[in-house]
Amino acid sequence: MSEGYEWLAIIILLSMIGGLPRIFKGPTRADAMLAAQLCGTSSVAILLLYASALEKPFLNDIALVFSLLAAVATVSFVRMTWHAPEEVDGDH
Amino acid sequence: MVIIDYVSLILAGIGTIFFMASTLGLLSFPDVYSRLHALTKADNVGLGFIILGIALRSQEVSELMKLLLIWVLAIISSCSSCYLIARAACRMGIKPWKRP
Amino acid sequence: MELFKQTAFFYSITGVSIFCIGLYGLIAYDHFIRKTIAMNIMGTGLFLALVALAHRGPEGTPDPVPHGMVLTGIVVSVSATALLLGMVVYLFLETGATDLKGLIKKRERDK
Amino acid sequence: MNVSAFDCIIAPTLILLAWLAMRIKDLFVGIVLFILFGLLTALTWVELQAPDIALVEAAIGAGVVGALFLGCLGIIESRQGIYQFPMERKRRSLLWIPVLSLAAILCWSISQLPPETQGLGNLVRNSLLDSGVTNPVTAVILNFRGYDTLLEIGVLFLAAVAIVSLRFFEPAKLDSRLAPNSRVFLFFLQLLTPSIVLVSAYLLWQGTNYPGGAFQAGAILTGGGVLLLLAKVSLPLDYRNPWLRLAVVSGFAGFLLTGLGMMGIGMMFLEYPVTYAKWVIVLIEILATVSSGLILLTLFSGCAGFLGITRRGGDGTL
Repeated sequence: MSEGYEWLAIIILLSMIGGLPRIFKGPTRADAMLAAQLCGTSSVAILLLYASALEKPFLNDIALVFSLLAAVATVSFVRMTWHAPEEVDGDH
Repeated sequence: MVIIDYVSLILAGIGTIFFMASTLGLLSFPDVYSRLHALTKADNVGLGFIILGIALRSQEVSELMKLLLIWVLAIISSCSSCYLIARAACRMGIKPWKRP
Repeated sequence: MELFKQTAFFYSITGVSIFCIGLYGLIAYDHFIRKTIAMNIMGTGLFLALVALAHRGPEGTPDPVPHGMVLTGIVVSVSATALLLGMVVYLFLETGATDLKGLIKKRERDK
Repeated sequence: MNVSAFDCIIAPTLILLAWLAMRIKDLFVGIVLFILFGLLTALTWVELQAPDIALVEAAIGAGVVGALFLGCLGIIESRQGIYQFPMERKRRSLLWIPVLSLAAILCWSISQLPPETQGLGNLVRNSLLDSGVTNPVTAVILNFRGYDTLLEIGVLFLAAVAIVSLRFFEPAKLDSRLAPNSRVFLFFLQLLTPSIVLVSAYLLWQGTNYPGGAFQAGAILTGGGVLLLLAKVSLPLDYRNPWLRLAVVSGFAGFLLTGLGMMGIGMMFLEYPVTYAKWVIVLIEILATVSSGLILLTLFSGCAGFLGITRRGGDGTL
């Protein structure tokens, strides 16, 4: 039973790694930040699945901290680091 | 109990599918705004399904409340940070993509 | 090779690789912020090796003493990072330089 | 224990992220990659059965460290323009030789280690019964390695002193640098700030039974403080105020004075009476939480320009 959860966690980890190319491709800095945010959510999901699979409830606390502080990096990016004009076209 | 275990695994599997769809959207959508849209699917629906699946198996009320808190926090932080990104993108003059 | 299928040795080799990448970056790149990132990466590699090697206890129970050391180490590395970045900002505001070459150039200009 | 599929995915990704964070041209992308590196490191700690380290890494890596780097980069770029990457690869290609040989020596010496060892684990578990707390790592930190923890809070305190002595004294004037707040952001903060305080108190209390404790709780508080600063809420970060200085020093001083007091009643430095050990530890942890949260917030404000540099006759702007 618990192996099912571990495999789901591995699939989520793989899809999180699959999102990494967006960081390099850009085109804007916000896209890189979006990929980082997706990774944050994915790690919350991975931790929850692991907590359930291994029956270690304190892993939920780590997930709680992650989801609590998920916004800090994004907000500090938007408010402090995204100011310069960039190429604004999408990559279609 | 066995049926509940299977239902929980299936729900977590649906959540995982949403995560994969979100990655796909992040990679293939044409501009920031549509990628934001793809991202929030993982945050709200994907994580929601996974938490629903896990919550079915939890034994204590306190664990249940903690899981609910995690989901609510993930939703509010994803929606407000996505709003902030979209607003900043709009101010910087990034035009939404239109079908050519 | 059989040894490296054990989690402890697998992750300690990973930690060594990360440490060496960080060391390379610390020496090879000029920008102070990148040097700071490199220092952090070095530290993480070190912690990884330490915790992985603590994993060799009997019945797979990890040794709590290296864990405590790593917790302290993380605090120290965060303080060091923050202090370095503060000094980078200060130096930049005073001289306009973000790397050693810029500082040297600025000094030559001032002479 | 043998390597699992999870390990085989996460370890190469860690190496790749570290490598790319060094090599990538845009420094901003390097910082984002470093944030992701921290995220994956937290997952690795979980895999290595070190949930307490994972908690610290989550609290630090998700909140403070990313904000530190992004704030510092923000200041530099707003004055200098987008940073261009000057690197001469030709001159430094020989650097690989010493680095690779160091790696080889380290790998060789690791392979010589015995595959199983007693460590200090048993010693800790045996004396755990005398120490008043049930979680091995917290016990290690607060009883057996009280000296290290003292030094840890001392290091944080020294970092704060160093930052403040760069003349980061008073809150900077920010109106021109930060965009006006949106109502969504303010509403988000109204929801999030109470949860941050709640979770911080919860982790502090859990610290005596489960992994968690003062520094984690303080780091989470700092995350909330960073968000409040970014929303232009004026926090009392004026270092001319003696109460702030007292609060910053309280964690270190509380630790030191308790230890000295115990020496005064005839015990060892940093040894606690068995019956009161838990309450003394909780009290010290509360002081340490508040002061480490404030110190980390000071460090962030110094790096990201929320504390202005006071020059002679200057006006505190940055």
